[in-house]
Amino acid sequence: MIKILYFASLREKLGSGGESLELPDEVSDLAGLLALLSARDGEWRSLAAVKNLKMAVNQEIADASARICDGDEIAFFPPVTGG
Amino acid sequence: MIKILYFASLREKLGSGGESLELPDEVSDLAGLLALLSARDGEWRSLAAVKNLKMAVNQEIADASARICDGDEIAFFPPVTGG
Amino acid sequence: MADTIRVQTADFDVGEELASLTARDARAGAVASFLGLVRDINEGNGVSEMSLEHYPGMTEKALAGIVAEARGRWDIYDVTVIHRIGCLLPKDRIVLVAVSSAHRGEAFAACEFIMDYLKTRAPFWKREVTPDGARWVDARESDSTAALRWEK
Amino acid sequence: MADTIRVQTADFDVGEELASLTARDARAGAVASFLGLVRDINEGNGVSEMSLEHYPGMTEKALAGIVAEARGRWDIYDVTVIHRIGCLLPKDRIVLVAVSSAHRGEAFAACEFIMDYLKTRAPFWKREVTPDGARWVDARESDSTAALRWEK
Repeated sequence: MIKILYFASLREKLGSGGESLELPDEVSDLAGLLALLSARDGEWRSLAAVKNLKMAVNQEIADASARICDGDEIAFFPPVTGG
Repeated sequence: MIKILYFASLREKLGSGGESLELPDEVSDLAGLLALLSARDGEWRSLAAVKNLKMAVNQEIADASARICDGDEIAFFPPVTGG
Repeated sequence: MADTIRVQTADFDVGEELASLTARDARAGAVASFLGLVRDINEGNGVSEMSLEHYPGMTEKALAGIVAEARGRWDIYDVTVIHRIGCLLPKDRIVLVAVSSAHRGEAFAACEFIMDYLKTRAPFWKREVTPDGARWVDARESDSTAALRWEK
Repeated sequence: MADTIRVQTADFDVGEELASLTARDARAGAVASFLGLVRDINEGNGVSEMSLEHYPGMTEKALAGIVAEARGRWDIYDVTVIHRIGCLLPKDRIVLVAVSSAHRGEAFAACEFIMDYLKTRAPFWKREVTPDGARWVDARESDSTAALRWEK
């Protein structure tokens, strides 16, 4: 199982703040996970096309090539706007 | 009459915080005033030789060529060290 | 060297925070600080309300990482970073970054660096309410540019 | 746009001063500030006491001129400059410079500029008491260098 979190405008758009997911064997990196989620119906289709989509693995910013494995906490979110 | 002020280390060295002085006709700029004061005895002799001596005319920083006239407030002081 | 890094809904007292920052170290001659407030206008629209979302856990890690990087670059003593989350109104305080050092050049540089990195790397998101409705605030190009100059 | 420029023997309350700076203008999203403190050590010697002399009249004029120059260079809202004179002890507050603006880049630049010019152009002189006796503090080469970079 991996934990996936969605934040801010992405959370609203997807209508989900997060989920637990059994990681399929063929998914080994963020690019693979993104393809998996984008294959869902509705708003999920546009996930991979979100402009400047940011990703984190275990609370560290990561890019599409980042490896993921069982137990990881993955997050998807738009560019940050704090401060 | 002009008013002359001395500050900080210079005030201590000269033993004077200031004075009123009748401006001789032949003194028309700061260089002239400095020469006049440096012609006095004792510590005054070293006034013109003070490293990085700063001067102000009517509360504005000025250089040796600055004109001075009756009624002016002149100040001599070392480099500033506030903040 | 004891950093204060807090993410909280409550307001903070700037005077108290700066006093506690400087009380610990009598070598500190310089404190540079930045205070960010909710503006009543953004992108031409009036703002009546703002809410701040964050990524609990990652936020604190990201802030600690930014402060650690500042310590690696400048000779600084203590650092305070406080960022509010939740609902805020115009003029409310959002963020305080304060850095103490022996001299002002390092305090200023480290404070500005921490703000620039916080703006582009710490997972906070602003949503504001305007007469046209609520909207998520867009990331600013100028913030990315500001952060990039530290890469030189 | 109402600048606060004060030269005083009394201490000041940083939180109060920043609150009064920002209370006036809800456009202000950014406040950069600098707080200078008496260090307990300088040039390798312990400092037990410090006194600050100034040139009454010229000081206020010089500070107002520096703030006016900052206004000409950056788009800033309000400015506070408070500088203490008289007898001070280690850890005592000496100076506060705070600048509000819509955005942080201008607030930081203007605040640092005002400090750099204050250090080299405002007629204040520090005298400190060390175990070796009292001495007038020497002007620092690094302060002149810091001020020079704004001439570019």
